[in-house]
Amino acid sequence: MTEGFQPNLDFVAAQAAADDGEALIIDLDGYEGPLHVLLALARSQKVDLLKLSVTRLAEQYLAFVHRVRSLRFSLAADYLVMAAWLAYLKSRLLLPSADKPRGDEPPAEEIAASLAFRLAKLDAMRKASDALQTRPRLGRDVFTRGDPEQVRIVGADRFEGDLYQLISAYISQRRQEQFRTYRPEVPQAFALEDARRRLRELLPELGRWTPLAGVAPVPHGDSEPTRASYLASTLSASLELVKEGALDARQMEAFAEIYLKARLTDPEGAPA
Amino acid sequence: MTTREDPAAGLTARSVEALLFAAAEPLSLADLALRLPEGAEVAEAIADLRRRYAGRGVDLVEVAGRWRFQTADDLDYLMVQERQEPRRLSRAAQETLAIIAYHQPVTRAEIEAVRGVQASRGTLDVLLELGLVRMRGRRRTPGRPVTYGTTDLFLEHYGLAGLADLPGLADMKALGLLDMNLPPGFSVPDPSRPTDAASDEDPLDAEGAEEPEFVQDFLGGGDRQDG
Amino acid sequence: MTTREDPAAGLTARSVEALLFAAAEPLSLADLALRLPEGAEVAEAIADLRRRYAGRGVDLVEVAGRWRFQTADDLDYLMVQERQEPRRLSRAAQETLAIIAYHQPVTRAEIEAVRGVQASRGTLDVLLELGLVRMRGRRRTPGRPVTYGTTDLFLEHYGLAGLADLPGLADMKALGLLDMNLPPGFSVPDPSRPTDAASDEDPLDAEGAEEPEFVQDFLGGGDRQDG
Repeated sequence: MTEGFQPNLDFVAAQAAADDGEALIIDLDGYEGPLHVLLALARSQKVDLLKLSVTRLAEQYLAFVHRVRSLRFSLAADYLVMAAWLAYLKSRLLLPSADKPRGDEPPAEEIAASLAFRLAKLDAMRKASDALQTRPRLGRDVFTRGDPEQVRIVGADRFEGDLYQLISAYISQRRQEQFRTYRPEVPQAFALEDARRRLRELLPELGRWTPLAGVAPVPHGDSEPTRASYLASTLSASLELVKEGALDARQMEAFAEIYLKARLTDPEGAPA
Repeated sequence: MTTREDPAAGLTARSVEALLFAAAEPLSLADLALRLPEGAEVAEAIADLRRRYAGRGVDLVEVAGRWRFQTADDLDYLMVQERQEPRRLSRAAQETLAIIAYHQPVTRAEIEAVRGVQASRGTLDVLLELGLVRMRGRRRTPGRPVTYGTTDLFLEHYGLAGLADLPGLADMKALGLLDMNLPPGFSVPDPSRPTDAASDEDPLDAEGAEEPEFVQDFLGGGDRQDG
Repeated sequence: MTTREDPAAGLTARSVEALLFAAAEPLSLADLALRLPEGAEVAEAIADLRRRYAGRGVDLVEVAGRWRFQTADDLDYLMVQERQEPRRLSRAAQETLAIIAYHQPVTRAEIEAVRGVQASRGTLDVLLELGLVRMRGRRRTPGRPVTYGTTDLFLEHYGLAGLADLPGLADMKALGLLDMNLPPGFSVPDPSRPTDAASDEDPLDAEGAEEPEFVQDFLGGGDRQDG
């Protein structure tokens, strides 16, 4: 419908601005867009919004755009489009109605009624918004118990999180993916020093033959050295202690379990 | 105004009173029943308590289908110490919230159609982040646009028992103002969008492809002819 | 026992009631007086409230010279309830869930490839335990890794009619989530569409009990005829 009065015009700048998503929303005397201006103007007619005179509204709007344009050189495209469109609508309303509407265009009166309805709807929503904001609000006007005893009754299967959080989580990861540098996890090793110290502390408990696997620590979390590292370091430490004469080690055959036992003749000279 | 002195009913009312006082969040009738002896008349107890608390410093109110005690709204001036300055919603966000509340489930395009402006960044997502609004699903129309609705938190925040209690809802319905099928013949001309783009168009693809050309009168088209 | 209907005293009692209710800690008479209009009879209001609350589910009690409401002692048994906090999904769990939702069927290695961190065993387990995620099958690749997907409960919780309702790239962009300059060819998979990954998957059922039939089908049929 609008194509009829829209000659070709390059409008790259506005398009770029629209892509940014922000530039086009210009705050004109507190109006967010043409429809908000129209609503403010329509209210001044002081009639039922559904019965307002669109021709008068069009005049008022054109005057408004004219005034604002003289103050502000760059007027947002939406305002100008609306102005052109209203001028066109007004002209059609003023012309004696043709025998039948041109081709695909609905009658001008219908379009005008439609605009009136849109304004009434926006008006209703603005009033509803005001009504909501003036309701007693939790945390501003009304308050729940300041020191609740925390009785909560929540189904065990209930958990928090909504779709918005889900997609936010998704996007933040996909984004990181783009800027990530590969950082292989450095394997953590069980330091030989630590293994020796630990084994020495354990000596009093190694009164009888104990398998190496039972002596080495067991990993509990992901950030710990692996089980293999624990085993290897504990074995090395035990061999050193054997050399020092504090420990006996025994293996029956290749690949069999290794057993450890504290040596009875304690170098400290404890009573045997 | 003598209340029945049925001991069982009295105990139920006392229990409900105690539970609601102690609770950290609103409780439903089912929540309450769960913690009371079988067969307890929870709804009656609530009605009884509402009567007792009417006009007092503390009210028993229904929010999002659940019950909670809250301070009487006319005493708000006393509550300076408790008041937390809630994040102020922009005018655009407030309007968007109202449109979602009254029209849900509603698509982004429909919100924009009512407001006549494209929703800027920070309107819908602020509401989503605050947990007042949620994505509900997709409209079963071509393009399957995501639909939005309000959350229980919205109702709790504004002290509404349910969506039916939205102020002015019945009047608007009667006037047909909540109809999303806007009458044909008028749509806000939007320079960033092809006017013919049906709602099944993916807005991303719609951009850039074919721009509506317009308003020669206002910007003066002659200069460009050379190109 | 009729309470005086002095309006000023009534307002003071209401105010004290509201203040004590909303306060995070017990308040002394001096605290209360400070927050009330000059000359308010705080002590009288307290006495009045004590009478009103006598024998109810909530008591007004004095602790160390300060006043507070607390639930009646004899109703203690109602308060001993396991405190089931809503299960909060950890950030890692939330992220893992999101990847499974969009990339299903997906293997553990693939999840880790997107996240860039090793998925800790706990994370997937939590999601499996909550019933949000299930094992779908095994990828027909060496090692036959288990593939994961989401469950009906997942759809239910997020209010989705089906996987096709997950917000797509256009929706994310509309919400301003994709404002950063993305690399060309960035896409968000649509998990409702069959992909290579899905067709490259054996159902879990193919193992165990079903195994013999599966083998028979595979070896027994037409394959041999060419020999």
